[in-house]
Amino acid sequence: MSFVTLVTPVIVISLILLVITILLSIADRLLVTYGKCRIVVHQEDQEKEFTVEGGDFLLSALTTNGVEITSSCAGKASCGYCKCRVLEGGGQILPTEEVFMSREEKLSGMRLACQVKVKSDLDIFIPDFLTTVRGIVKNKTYDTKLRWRFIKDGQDSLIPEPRIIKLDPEDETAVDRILDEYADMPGAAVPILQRINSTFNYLPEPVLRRTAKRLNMPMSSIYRLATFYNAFSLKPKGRNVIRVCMGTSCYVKGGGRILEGVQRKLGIAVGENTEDLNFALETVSCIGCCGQSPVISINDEIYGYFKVDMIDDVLHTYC
Amino acid sequence: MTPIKNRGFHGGYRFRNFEASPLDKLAAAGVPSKVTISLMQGFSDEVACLVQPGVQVKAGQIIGRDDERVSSPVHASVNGKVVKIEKLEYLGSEVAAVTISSDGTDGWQALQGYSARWDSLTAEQIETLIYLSGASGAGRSGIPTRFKSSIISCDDVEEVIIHGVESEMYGPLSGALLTGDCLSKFADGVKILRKMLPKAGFHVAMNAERESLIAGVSDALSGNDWVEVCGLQSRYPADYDEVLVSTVLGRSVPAGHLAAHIGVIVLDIRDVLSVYEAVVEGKPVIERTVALCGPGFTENPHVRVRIGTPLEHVIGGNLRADKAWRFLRNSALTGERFLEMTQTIDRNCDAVIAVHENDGREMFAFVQPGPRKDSYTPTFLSAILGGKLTKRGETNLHGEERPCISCGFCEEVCPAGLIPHHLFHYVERNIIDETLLRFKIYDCIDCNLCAYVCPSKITLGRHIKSGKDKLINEGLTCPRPPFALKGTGTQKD
Amino acid sequence: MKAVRSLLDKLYTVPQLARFKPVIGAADAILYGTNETTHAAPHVVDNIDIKRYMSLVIVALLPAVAAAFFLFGWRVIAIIMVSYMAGGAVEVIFAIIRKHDIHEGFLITGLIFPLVLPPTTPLWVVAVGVVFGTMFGKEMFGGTGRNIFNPALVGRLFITIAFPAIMTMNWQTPFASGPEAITTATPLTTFKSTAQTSTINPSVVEAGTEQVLFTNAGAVKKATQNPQSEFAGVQVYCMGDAAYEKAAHHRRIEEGKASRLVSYGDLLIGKEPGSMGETCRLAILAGGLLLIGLRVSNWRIPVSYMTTVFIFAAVGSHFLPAKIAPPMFQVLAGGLLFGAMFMATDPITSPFTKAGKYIFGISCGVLTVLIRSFSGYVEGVMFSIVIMNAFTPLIDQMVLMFKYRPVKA
Amino acid sequence: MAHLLTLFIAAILTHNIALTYLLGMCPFVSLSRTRKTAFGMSVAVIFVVTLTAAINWPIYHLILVPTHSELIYYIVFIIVIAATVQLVEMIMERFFPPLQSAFGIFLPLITVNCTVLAVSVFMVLREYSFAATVMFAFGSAVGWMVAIMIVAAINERLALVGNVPKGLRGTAIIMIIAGIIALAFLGFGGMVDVK
Amino acid sequence: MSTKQLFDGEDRKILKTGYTREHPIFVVGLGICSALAVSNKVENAIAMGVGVTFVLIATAVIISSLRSLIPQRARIITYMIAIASFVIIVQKFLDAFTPAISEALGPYVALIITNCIIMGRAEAFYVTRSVRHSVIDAVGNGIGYSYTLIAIAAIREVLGFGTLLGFQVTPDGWEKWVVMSMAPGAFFLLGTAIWISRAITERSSGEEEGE
Repeated sequence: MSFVTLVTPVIVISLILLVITILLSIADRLLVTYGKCRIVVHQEDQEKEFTVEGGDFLLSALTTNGVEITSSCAGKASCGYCKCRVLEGGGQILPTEEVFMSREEKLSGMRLACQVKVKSDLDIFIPDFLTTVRGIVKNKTYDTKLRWRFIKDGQDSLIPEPRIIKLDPEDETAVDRILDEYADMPGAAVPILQRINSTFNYLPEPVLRRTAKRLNMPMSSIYRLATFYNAFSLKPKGRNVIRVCMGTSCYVKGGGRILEGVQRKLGIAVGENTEDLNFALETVSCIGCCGQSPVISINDEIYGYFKVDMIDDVLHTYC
Repeated sequence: MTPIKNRGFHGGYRFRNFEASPLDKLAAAGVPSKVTISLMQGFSDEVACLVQPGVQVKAGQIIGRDDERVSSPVHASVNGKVVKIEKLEYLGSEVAAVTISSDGTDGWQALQGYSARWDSLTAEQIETLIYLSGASGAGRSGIPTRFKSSIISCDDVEEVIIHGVESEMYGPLSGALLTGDCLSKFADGVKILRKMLPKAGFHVAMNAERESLIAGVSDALSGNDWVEVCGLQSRYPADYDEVLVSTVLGRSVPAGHLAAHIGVIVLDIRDVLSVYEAVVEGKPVIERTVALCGPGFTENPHVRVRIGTPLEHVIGGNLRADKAWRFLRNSALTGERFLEMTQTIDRNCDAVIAVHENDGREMFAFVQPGPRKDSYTPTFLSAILGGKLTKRGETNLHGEERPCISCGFCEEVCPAGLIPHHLFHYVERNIIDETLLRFKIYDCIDCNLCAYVCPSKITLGRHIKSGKDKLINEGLTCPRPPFALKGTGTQKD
Repeated sequence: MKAVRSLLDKLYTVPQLARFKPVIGAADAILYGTNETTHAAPHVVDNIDIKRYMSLVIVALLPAVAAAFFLFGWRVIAIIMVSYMAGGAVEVIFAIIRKHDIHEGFLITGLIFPLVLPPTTPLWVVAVGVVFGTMFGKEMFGGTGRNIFNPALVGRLFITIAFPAIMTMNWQTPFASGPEAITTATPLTTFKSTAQTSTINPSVVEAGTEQVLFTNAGAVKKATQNPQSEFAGVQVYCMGDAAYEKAAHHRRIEEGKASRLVSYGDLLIGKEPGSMGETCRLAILAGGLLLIGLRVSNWRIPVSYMTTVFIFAAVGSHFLPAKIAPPMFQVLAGGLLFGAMFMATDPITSPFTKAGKYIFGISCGVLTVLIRSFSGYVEGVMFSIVIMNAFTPLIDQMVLMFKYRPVKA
Repeated sequence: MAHLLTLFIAAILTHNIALTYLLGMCPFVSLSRTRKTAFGMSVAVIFVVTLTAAINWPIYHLILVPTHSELIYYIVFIIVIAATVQLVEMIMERFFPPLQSAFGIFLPLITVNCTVLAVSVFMVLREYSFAATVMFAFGSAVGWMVAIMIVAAINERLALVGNVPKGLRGTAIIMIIAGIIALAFLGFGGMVDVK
Repeated sequence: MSTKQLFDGEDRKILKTGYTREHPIFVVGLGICSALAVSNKVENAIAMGVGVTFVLIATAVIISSLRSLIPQRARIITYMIAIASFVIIVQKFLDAFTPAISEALGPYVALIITNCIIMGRAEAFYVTRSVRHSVIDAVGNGIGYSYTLIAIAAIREVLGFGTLLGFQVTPDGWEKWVVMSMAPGAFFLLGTAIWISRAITERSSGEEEGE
């Protein structure tokens, strides 16, 4: 291989690069001029403001300015994770984004950050990571279309609801006590959560936030733990868990009617709690007492040969 | 005399030879011991009650009236005493109903100012009579009078269509309604209406197959160039307002509009007879002619029934006991079920249908030739043997629900030119947006024929209806006419 | 019958059989019909259901099956059995896993699929094809009514591409059995190979020509009337009886040198080799017309399909006789009639709009003639129908786009 | 001329870049959910593929070949493609804003679309003339459009009627659909050739 | 220094994500073109897998070490130049040592440049993370990509050619499934593979198929 065969390609490519660079920079100078654009970001409970050079995509403008936003495809409009709400500026929604948006989302100005070009001043709202994860967990899929639930009339549940509930001092000390107890133990997240769960009967969000801060763990990791174990509940859960067996034999012998009766009695659906948090209602597919069917269980107590008219008596013992 | 037209419409289906169709025979059901009269009759709003429990009332006495809202007065239909007033369910809403126990007498109180020589009456007098008799609540949009309580005013009426097309599987026969002197009463009724609505053109649309009847009506109305008599194919749903307007007048009713919005009033034969009775005989609407159809009855006459009569009285002993029956109001395709025998006949009721509640299983049902089975496709013997066999009307589903196979039957029969299965897919998948508007979901006239013919047993009609409801929830309502009610100044659909 | 009833009732309650509920349910529904009644309006419904709808297609296919049995013998029954069993197994497995009822659509797939196979197809290939077709063509989309492609054709296409040697080289002559009955040629193949080696429709048969092929009687007349034609030693092939009659009794053509390449009469009654169900065209026509008469299948697609093939072939064979076979032959040969009558008309996989149906039929016709004439494959019906199946949603959406203007909300 | 037409048809039917060469699959999968995106993307692809092939041909034959630098043609091609896309986008944005919002938004996604580079590479491997290159590029892009439009329409239909098993939704069912279409397109085999 | 420190939990997690939770083909849906096109024979698949892994690693090294130097706007072009240069090396290497495979792969080697996996990982990971993590991620993704390719190729080769790595493995009477060596076979197999992998992950995370 001669010297020339190696050098000429290098020279050629440098020349081509040079030409292209000149061309592009001329074009850049002449064609695209948006000037400075101010971006206001509302996120969780904070607000951020910065100025960027126009012409770039919102996603990269955000990441370079230290605003975290989830994205896994890095700007190819194929994952749909980088959703944010553009309150002002941003222009029309693009066909590439529509796939990921429900009707309400479109109406409420939801956009994909990777598709919005910064051409003017922008005012955007970024939902917090937790909401996103919750949506994913709730729907058990990564269907980005369904990630956010909306209340009616185009109002999303993200802004108006004062979700950042402050802990009252009493609870705060309770949490701190638990956290202090495990302060020196590494990897104690799960036992801490267990303790919190048994103290509060569920995992309140502000407590989780506090825990995350104290343990110096990202909220997402805590959240992953909290949703992984069935024993943890993110919603307040009734003190007495009623489980109605819907296994084959119980169902045949009237489990459905019993469930209906309990639902009517308590006024709640399966998976819900009574307002006073006294009862939670669940169904199970088999308790293992098919011989006594139909069966319901309350906490760990099992009631066999159950009849609809027994509901009142049994529930009263737990009131 | 205007020539008979035989204009059809796209789609539709001819129901032929269902067993126990009503006969051309008129009977009276007698006075019931107790009637319950709802204070909302037909399309109107609920009217204010004018009586208290314990009061003696006479048949024909007005017991409910509200001149400021879309309504017509409601009358006591029997002589007797008001027993109670309570809220009852009526067409899906809670409405006050007056229960009157009858003293068994037959008479009724005539309206003031009626005259057997109706041509001596002024238009105003006729309007008053029609309003007070309650006949102004007839049809889907009512007969306009000068009172505030109708949807349009008399001057806005351009055309009046009076129909007796008999397109339903089970329904009243115009032949039975126009027996004897009823024919001349009918003709006079039309003339009375004409006097009241002098600018309107009149069209009487009859079943084209009843040639003698058409000839009779034409004779009775001959010499009047403002009325034309036409024969229509009796394909379901030929008697829907939207379809009548387009077949008879060649105009179309825009989606979400009533025929009245474009200046057309659609009435049926009984409404015209009520007008005659009110003006000439002073008789308010206290009776209705109801056809007893279906194999559940031992015989199938038309009976004259007091309004508010409970179903059990109407049926009387006229019921076969060998099977379970389902009683339907007005129509086998769109009507509701009578859930209890105490439910009553209202002004809008024109047929009580008893069909076999067939939850029995049939061996190899799907390969049987089916000489007595009706089908849109000529796949049963009955279609080949044609008119010789009567068909069974029963509530069996005749098959399991399956995914749509796009066979296109629903599109072929749809009188509104929609593609029902396409709309159904959107509604089923809960895709409720502009697309549904684009495919004209609001053009659907709820005739339910698509659900009738569907081999996959999909209840297309109900899905489309729920699609409309969901659309309204989404805020995508049908473009409504810019039309304020005469009476209230508010819009009403 | 009581015994069957009580047996079924008992089966429902056996917990071990809970998984197989779809199977029991299907048997129950077929034996006894339904006991369900309408819930709300319409209270009375049409008597036709999917079972009857589908079974009518089977009835319409029976003439073709009977003809196949008559022409090719017991093997036909064996192939149909294998198809039903293997495909049925897939259907049942999916029904159990996905917990839906067993749908009747399979009854048709299981019968149409064997009918488009050569009678010599090995049984394991039949099984592979039907399993693939049912699974990839139908179940993966969600079962009957939700599929995009005709499952029978997908299966047939798959084994055609996968096992070209088996699927295109072995055909059986009707009414014959044994090894000598195996032939490599169907009428379409014969035309293609003869057309390559012959002079086609010459107006002058020049001396030294070895083979000529006349595609119609008119060409024979023209050539024989030309005084310069030299027929000595020329092998004359004729398409159709009319041309053959003219050539065989013509004084200028040597005795025994004229032969009939294909007889349209034989094609019609099924005496030419071909796939099992597609050979007896009369039986297919009978079945197809029955379906159209019963409104189970729509006339628009078969009519536009066959008309297009006829017109396109008529024009094409006039200009390019060496490539494009004459129209009558195109319509009768191969699987065209069967495809047009039973497969292109499948309502699920063809457009539901009227204009779409015409577009579908016409495109199928054009593609069929193109593929038959120019591609490496001899038969184009199944390719064209599957290609158009793929285009079906697009056609429908385009038609709807023009028919319904968008609404601004 | 006839040759060019054959080349064009071959690039659509027998040598379809998506169905035979299996190229351009990433956007094929992600943008075939609705016809709107599929159409926008394919129009952009047609434009860019044809344009870049037309630019790359002279660069290869007039610069790289004379200087014996064929070795680096990948780099040159990809740079040219990236730069062209960027330039086109800028020009569009400046002068044709409506076009930009309809098709221009797909341009950034095209840079990583293998179709664009593949067409230029095929041009080198098959030694096409300039006219043939343009025709082949145009045909390939149209072929890609045909494929993605079919799949997009099928996807829309499936969204309405389909009941695809959960694991199959998305990429997998698109693969199956594309497979069946590819199977059917094999029927054109032998009709025309790209050579 | 013990092995544990050399290769800690974080590293292992990154490595594992590459071929499990963020499997480039099954989960993220990247690099499908080449997975389809070159999986007709195992040897091609191996060559391609190794090639892609090499380019991934090299790109990871270059980009993550230069990440602070790369100007924002010229990012993509820089990646491409880097990737393209490595691809040329791979191409020359294949040309020199395994000309048959090089011939079989044809333009698909060049198309590694536009392989979405590399661009995607570069954009999403390498540009923000340390060299060490980037390399581990590259290896993880390379493994995920390669084993998928090889597995699919094995099935296609056995069914389509009756061989495995060129050796006859099927009995003599075996009828070759020609379709498996063609494009449709690739589509069907990859589709099914994605289906199976998703079904397995869904089953393992305790989800039932809902309707």
